Amino acid sequence: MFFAAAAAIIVAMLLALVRAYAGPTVYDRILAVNHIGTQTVLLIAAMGFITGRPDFLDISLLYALINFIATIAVLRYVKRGRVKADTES
Amino acid sequence: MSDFLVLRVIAKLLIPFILLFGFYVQMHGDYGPGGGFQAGVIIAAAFILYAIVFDVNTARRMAPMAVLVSLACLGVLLYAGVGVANLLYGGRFLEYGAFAHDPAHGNHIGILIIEIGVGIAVAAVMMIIFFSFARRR
Amino acid sequence: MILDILSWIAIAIGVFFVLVGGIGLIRMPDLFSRMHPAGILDSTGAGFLLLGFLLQADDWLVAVKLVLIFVFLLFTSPVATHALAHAALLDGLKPWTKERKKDSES
Amino acid sequence: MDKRAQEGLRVIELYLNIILLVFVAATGIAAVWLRNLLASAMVLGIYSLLMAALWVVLDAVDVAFTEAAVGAGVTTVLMLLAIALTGRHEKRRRARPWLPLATSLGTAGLLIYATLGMPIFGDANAPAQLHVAPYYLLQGEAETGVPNIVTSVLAAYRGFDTLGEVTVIFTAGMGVLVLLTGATRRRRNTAAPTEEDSA
Repeated sequence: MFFAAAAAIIVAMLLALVRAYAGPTVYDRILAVNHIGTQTVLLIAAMGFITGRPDFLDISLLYALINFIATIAVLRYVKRGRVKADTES
Repeated sequence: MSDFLVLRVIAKLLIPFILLFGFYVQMHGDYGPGGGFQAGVIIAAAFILYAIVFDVNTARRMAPMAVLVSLACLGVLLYAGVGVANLLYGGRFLEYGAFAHDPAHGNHIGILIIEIGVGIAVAAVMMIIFFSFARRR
Repeated sequence: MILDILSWIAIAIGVFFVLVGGIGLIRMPDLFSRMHPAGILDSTGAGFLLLGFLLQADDWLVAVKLVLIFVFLLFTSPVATHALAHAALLDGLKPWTKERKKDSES
Repeated sequence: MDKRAQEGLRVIELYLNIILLVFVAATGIAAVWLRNLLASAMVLGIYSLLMAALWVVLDAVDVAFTEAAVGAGVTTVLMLLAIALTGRHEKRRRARPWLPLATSLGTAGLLIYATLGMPIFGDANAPAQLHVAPYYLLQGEAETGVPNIVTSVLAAYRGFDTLGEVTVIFTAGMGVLVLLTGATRRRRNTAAPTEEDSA
């Protein structure tokens, strides 16, 4: 059952990766990064149960805390009014 | 970020937990994954989150550059000082077994102290790098 | 045995939500509509998956860590999505509507 | 866990490795491909998330922990700060980079050729597994009183190396401090005094 969870998480990660590469605006990419962060938390937790070593959960916990910082930092340092410029590149 | 009220409330709530987790990683490094380096980075990340969400200047006043530089030096010196202390106790440089009668016990003490030194140094250096980048804006 | 079945059901629901969230992230037309699958379904999927893992945990420390992960995700994920939407709206990104479909195709 | 379940686990880990490595490679190419540096920084954030997942699958928990702490949080912030200081778009080069391309492809080919001579992945008889690793695994906990082998190797057996590492980190921090604040001070002396720290 954990395998099914891991497989589904991998598929969701792939879809979010496509969105991160294609994403027309910066905000789409931030959304995709945040989504992949959550999926990674779940994947690592699932891997901990698959391999029978639940001390992996420390890493999940760390990600749940740290992933937030990257998202907020991007929001902080994106300069305003540049969305149009990003859609072109 | 003055117009992000929800963000500021949640950040205020999260920062203590990030710091606490950093200390957990620091002290739990000998039983689980983690150690001084990771703990230092996590503690620095808590300060960086504060600086991002609230104000770089307030964060800088909370952790002034002079204090950070002294802390970085203190961390490295703590590590090297353990080695010198081993010499004084009659061992070789960084041979922690000399700390106690039982070498395993002495090793454990030595590892704990140097991990704390690594944690202090890494946290201070990460904050130094962040603040000196943020200063130039 | 009951616990096993319950956890399987929870994991199955979680898998469903995670997959639908991923598909929605691709299929939705603009940022604000993409935020719904990425934010809401992500949180529910994570919640159900973690509930399923929680029912399989045999150590109380593991259970506490799982609950903590869920609590932190519950705090950070919606807040990040909210801040993202707020920043995008301040930046002048217009939400997608059927009328404006022609000129703001993304 | 019986033998068949263990075999199945190994196969699943192999597939997870392959999938995650493909993701990592795609992410690296995308980070180079994208002209928008902000997008590149975010793609590199994804890269580090994927690398951490890969380390977990490879059972290198401590490395995964470092990757999680450094890659996801601090590196992204520092990269964004650097982008905010310089510029958001990569400069377009006129010349075609044939020589660098040939050099890197040649090096990659040589490295791949060298991996053919390496022992099989996870081979118990590889030279790396025979020299001091068994000693650490067997004696580490008894000698240091620390159950986590990685910590005991890093802090006790290889304590001198770790001291060097900490010194390197310290030197890096001091270098950044001297370079960045020194430049600000010089500019402030020549130009009119402006409002300090308007970040």
